Amino acid sequence: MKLYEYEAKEIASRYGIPVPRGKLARTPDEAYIVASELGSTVIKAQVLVGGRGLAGGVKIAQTPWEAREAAFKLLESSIRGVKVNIVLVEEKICVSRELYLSLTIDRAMRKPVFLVSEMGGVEIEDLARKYPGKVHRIHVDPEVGYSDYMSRIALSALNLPWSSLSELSSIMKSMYRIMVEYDAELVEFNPLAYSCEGKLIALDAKIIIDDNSLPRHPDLQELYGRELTSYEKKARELGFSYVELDGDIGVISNGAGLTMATMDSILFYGGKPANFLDIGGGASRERVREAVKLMLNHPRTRVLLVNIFGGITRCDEVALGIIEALKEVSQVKPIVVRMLGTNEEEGRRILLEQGISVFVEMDDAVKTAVNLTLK
Amino acid sequence: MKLYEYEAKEIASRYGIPVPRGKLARTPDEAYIVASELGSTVIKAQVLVGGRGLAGGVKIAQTPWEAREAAFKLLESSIRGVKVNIVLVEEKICVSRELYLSLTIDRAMRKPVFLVSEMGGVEIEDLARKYPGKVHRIHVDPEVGYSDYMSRIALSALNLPWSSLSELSSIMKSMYRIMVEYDAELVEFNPLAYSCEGKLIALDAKIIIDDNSLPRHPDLQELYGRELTSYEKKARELGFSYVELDGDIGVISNGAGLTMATMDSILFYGGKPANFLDIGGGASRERVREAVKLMLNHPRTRVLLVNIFGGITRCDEVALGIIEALKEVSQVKPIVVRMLGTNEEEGRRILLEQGISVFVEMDDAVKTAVNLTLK
Amino acid sequence: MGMGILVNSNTRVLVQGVTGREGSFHTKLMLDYGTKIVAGTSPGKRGNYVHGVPVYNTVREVIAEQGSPDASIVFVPAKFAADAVYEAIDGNIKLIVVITEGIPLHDELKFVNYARKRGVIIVGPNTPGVMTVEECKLGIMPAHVFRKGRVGLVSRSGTLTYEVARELSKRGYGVSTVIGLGGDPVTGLDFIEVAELFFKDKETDAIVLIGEIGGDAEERFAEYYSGASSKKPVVAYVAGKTAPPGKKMGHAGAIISMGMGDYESKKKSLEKARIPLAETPSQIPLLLDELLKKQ
Amino acid sequence: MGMGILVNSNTRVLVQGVTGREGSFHTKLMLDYGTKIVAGTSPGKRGNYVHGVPVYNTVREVIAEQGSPDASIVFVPAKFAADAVYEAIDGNIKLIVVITEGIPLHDELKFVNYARKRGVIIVGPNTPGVMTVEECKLGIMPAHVFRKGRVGLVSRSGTLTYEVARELSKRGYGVSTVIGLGGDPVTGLDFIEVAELFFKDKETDAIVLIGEIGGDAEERFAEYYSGASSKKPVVAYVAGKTAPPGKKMGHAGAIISMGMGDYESKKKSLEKARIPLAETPSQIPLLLDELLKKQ
Repeated sequence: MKLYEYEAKEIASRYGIPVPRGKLARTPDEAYIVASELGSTVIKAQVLVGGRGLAGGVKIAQTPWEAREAAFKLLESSIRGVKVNIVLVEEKICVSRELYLSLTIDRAMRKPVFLVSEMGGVEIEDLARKYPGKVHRIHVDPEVGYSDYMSRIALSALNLPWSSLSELSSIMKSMYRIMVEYDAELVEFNPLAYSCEGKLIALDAKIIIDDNSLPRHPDLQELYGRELTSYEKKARELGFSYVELDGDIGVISNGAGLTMATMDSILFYGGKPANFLDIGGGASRERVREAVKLMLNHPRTRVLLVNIFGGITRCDEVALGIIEALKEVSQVKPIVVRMLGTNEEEGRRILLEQGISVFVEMDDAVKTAVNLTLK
Repeated sequence: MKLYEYEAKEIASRYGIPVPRGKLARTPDEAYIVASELGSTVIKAQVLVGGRGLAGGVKIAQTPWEAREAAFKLLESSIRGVKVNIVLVEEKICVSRELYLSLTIDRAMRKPVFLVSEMGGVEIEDLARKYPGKVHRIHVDPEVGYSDYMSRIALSALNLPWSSLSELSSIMKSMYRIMVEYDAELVEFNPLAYSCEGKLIALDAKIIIDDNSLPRHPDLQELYGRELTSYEKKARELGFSYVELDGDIGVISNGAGLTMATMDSILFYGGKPANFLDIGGGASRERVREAVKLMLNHPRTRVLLVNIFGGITRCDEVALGIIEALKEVSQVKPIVVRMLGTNEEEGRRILLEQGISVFVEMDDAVKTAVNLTLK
Repeated sequence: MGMGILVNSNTRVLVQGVTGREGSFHTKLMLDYGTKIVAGTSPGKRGNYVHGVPVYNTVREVIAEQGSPDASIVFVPAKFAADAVYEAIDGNIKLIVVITEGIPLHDELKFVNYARKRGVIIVGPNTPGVMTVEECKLGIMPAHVFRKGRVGLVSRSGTLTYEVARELSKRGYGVSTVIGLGGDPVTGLDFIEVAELFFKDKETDAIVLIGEIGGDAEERFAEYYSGASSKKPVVAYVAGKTAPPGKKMGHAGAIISMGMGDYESKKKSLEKARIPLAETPSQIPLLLDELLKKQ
Repeated sequence: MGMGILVNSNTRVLVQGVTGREGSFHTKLMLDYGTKIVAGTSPGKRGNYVHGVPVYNTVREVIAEQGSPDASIVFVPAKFAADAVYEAIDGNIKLIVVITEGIPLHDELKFVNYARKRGVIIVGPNTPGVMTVEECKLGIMPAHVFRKGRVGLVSRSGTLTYEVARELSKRGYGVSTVIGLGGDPVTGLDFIEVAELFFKDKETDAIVLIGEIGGDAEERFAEYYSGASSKKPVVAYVAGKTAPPGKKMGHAGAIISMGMGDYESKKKSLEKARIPLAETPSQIPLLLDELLKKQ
């Protein structure tokens, strides 16, 4: 789960990491008031989508009036389809150099890793692609944690003077503490400014929390799902993994891999999936019913494809769920079912009784669903 | 550095470990007041020496008057030579079983280890000697820390009901936190009571802090050395390792091993060392001077033996220190010097000029010193 | 006897969390498959039996009374799973299969590192497990879709693996050992390590690798494969071609991987290593046909 | 060339804390002895030279510009020593000699465990170091008292070791390699591990073990020695016979060791293992005479 910039900065600040002075504003007038106290300001749209800068979500203001004007424009706008409801009004920092500093997880090494580059302000993916030699990695053993020598390596990589060492060391130490205490999978400052006064200050901040750890962070768990569409929210409430796509074949499957493979096969045979919906392992008939209802009611769904490989999941439960859903939904859309595995005979019988035939082969089911949309 | 029982219990209590209600008393009247609030009480002399129970340092009182009486007696007494200045007055707990639970360092495994026994109330050394099978060890990897399964093993070893698991687990978790956060080398509850009401409660508590870590615990460092004799205190202030013994040959040497070997040789040749004084590595002339003055002024010293193997320590500095000390000390006691290693020629020359001859062989020096005391 | 990798018919197995719903259910299925389950643990349940398997409170008790198990399978809920893994590692069990889903990332990081340093192999977390066909099943996969044969199957996915196993069976291919690496961003084993085991295994002729988007495990494998001196034929399938960038598809994570992790990156890497890439599960046996014919 | 244990004339050495008083002084002495010191580190001092040794800010810089050192010696003050050790371990240096005295126990516990799990050997902390006579000195011992010879010397003490080396020299014995385990309660190596190295070393005929009261390292060695199949003669000396119980004699610690740790316990254990125990340092060569004559 991604946090808003202002939330990430609040946390950073609480851990002693310098951030620009600033406040949130929900109206242009609030922005005016905040800016009156700060002088030159930067007005930043608070949205959870990436690429905000390029999309015009950051504006500079010399006066409170300009800040009001900037906030007005931002609060009327949308960034990549997301309405801007809040802006962050911050003092404008005089920046000497823009640096990159993050702490994330290296899957290959199975360790947290500091990524450090003297070329900040660019997205790390672009940076790594274009200037791989400019991105330095400093791995942290999760059993040992942060050790001060890491900041000395980072200092060299950032080309900072030795007088900045204690500042940098304290920032990196805090980043590691934030990662561990918040169960973060990313703590990123991009850019980290080396200011005209020679101080380090986090101009932007991004924190992503590991979803699996949310149960032990009740305060964060409450925030969960706020960036989702209404369908995504509903699916989430029902406990499904769900992602909106732009095709017309609704997909219900079990297991992330099989669900993606189903989507990929749809594409392979010339169709377009409307969504990713993984009912997970061992879904009950009620959960299947809700998944089927959700998808049948979705305006984009023209055909529904159910592809179940029963391991823990029982085919008879799935069949009963489908039947119940069909009774409760008024809209008539074709439904293609492929089921295999635990209790498949019973499942097939239940569906056949209601006139629904069941495919054995995934390819046959996918082709049938695609053909229905091409009609 | 060992903490007082009441200090250890304060810490334990702050970490959520149950201890009996109680308060300190410095006078019999204070003991009376505390006991008036508690009913039946236990009055415990607060001293840092071991074996307090056997030495009569713990008394039971049914009434405040009895508590006053017990406190009076204890506050007049000495335990193993140490005057009792404070007593701890605690509610008397109804005990069903006395258990042993500690967390210490296993040098061989290089890991913290929980020692667990259902036979509490006995010193662990005796317990381990007499009933080795009754002491269970649960090692903790210092990189991983405490994990809950350890409390399940301990529960079995202590023969406690499963209903005590969460209490025990919380105690053990806190013990580990105390060890790490206080840099302790021992956290011991002996006995840990299983009360008549079926609760776990620490009747006695012992915490020993690692001396090397004191610089990062300024509050604890202040307490350091309070159990020392005045000579020990003085030596400590000068930065020497120093221990009082009961012989008559003062020993000054460098390195703990060589200092002990010097003492042992004195014994081997029929003498008795008065002390252990290790000036450490690279001692300056000032430090040597203070060490020599300290020992010459000590009433028990009849002969002073200086045994230096110069590595980092320079023999000329040692010689100058000895000469300076002799000028400042009025008492005339024989001094036997053996010096070897870095700048030994210069050192020998300096001492010879003042009429002090220098031995080359340790055995010769020791024998000479012993013979001087036998005269 | 003694075929396949990691487990065989002699492997003595402990089930941690044996009395739970999942633990008990799959203990039955594993026993039915012939897996040698010697004990289970469940705090406070000592003295009980689950499908004839004796239950103990702690791993230490199991070792004292049944001897050291060779492997453990963990069904303990996410909140308590790390503790169970530490108990197994500290009990010197050298292979631990962690079925549990939803374990916090930093818990996984810590115990995976701890295990690796102590020479303990962790399969998972969030894995269907490992099975050497007709010898030992240490997992939750539906056994009947796996025919015995000479293809090593290694996968980041669960149900998709069963689908692939079935496609293989249909076309006459069988499986020597199947290993689910686990769906979480951090896992005990990776493709390279498992492939190395398969390369050495006399019962395995070829490998089917089932990847998915997210992370760079497939890219790293491709690079390793290009440089490997002694190797066997590999066919790959990667799920997630249609997944939109930036979204998390279930567990298929979005953790930064420096420009790697999307389908195109994986495809390019695998092609560069001359590893045939199937577009649907059903294509996998066809690619195997071609590849093995060539040899 | 290539004689002795742990180090030899080819060992490429890094000095951490090279610009400090002790670090710089002993760099000179080690260079004089012939030790191959390739670099030193000292934060912010890059570009300087200490007795001709180039100084770098970090171990990473050293590796990049001088290649990986084989060993490191740490002179960094106690407060920063753990950090230096982690820097060396994470830099893949396989032998680290920690001279520093006064490092907090729990810091030592953590880095010693970390090192052991990663296959890194730590000598110390609080050690005079290790020296293979006339080949490589990685420590602060006064070299001139050590004659080259065939006795392996292993000790928990500093100056006492020099005393013993001198007694050996006087009676015609020389030393192959001398190792100070370190005076702290927790050290990277113990008597058993060092003895095993000496047992395998072709340049060593006998071992002199110098112990002291506190802990149970001597007892454990005695037990190991009784059961060891291939071994060499050992003579022991244990300091602290006159130390009163319960008091800490310098670093000779008072940490609980379950009834072990005093002189009598060590004496009994060594005698049981038929290891001759000298009463003074000067007796050691005499006991060696007897022991080697018997053979």
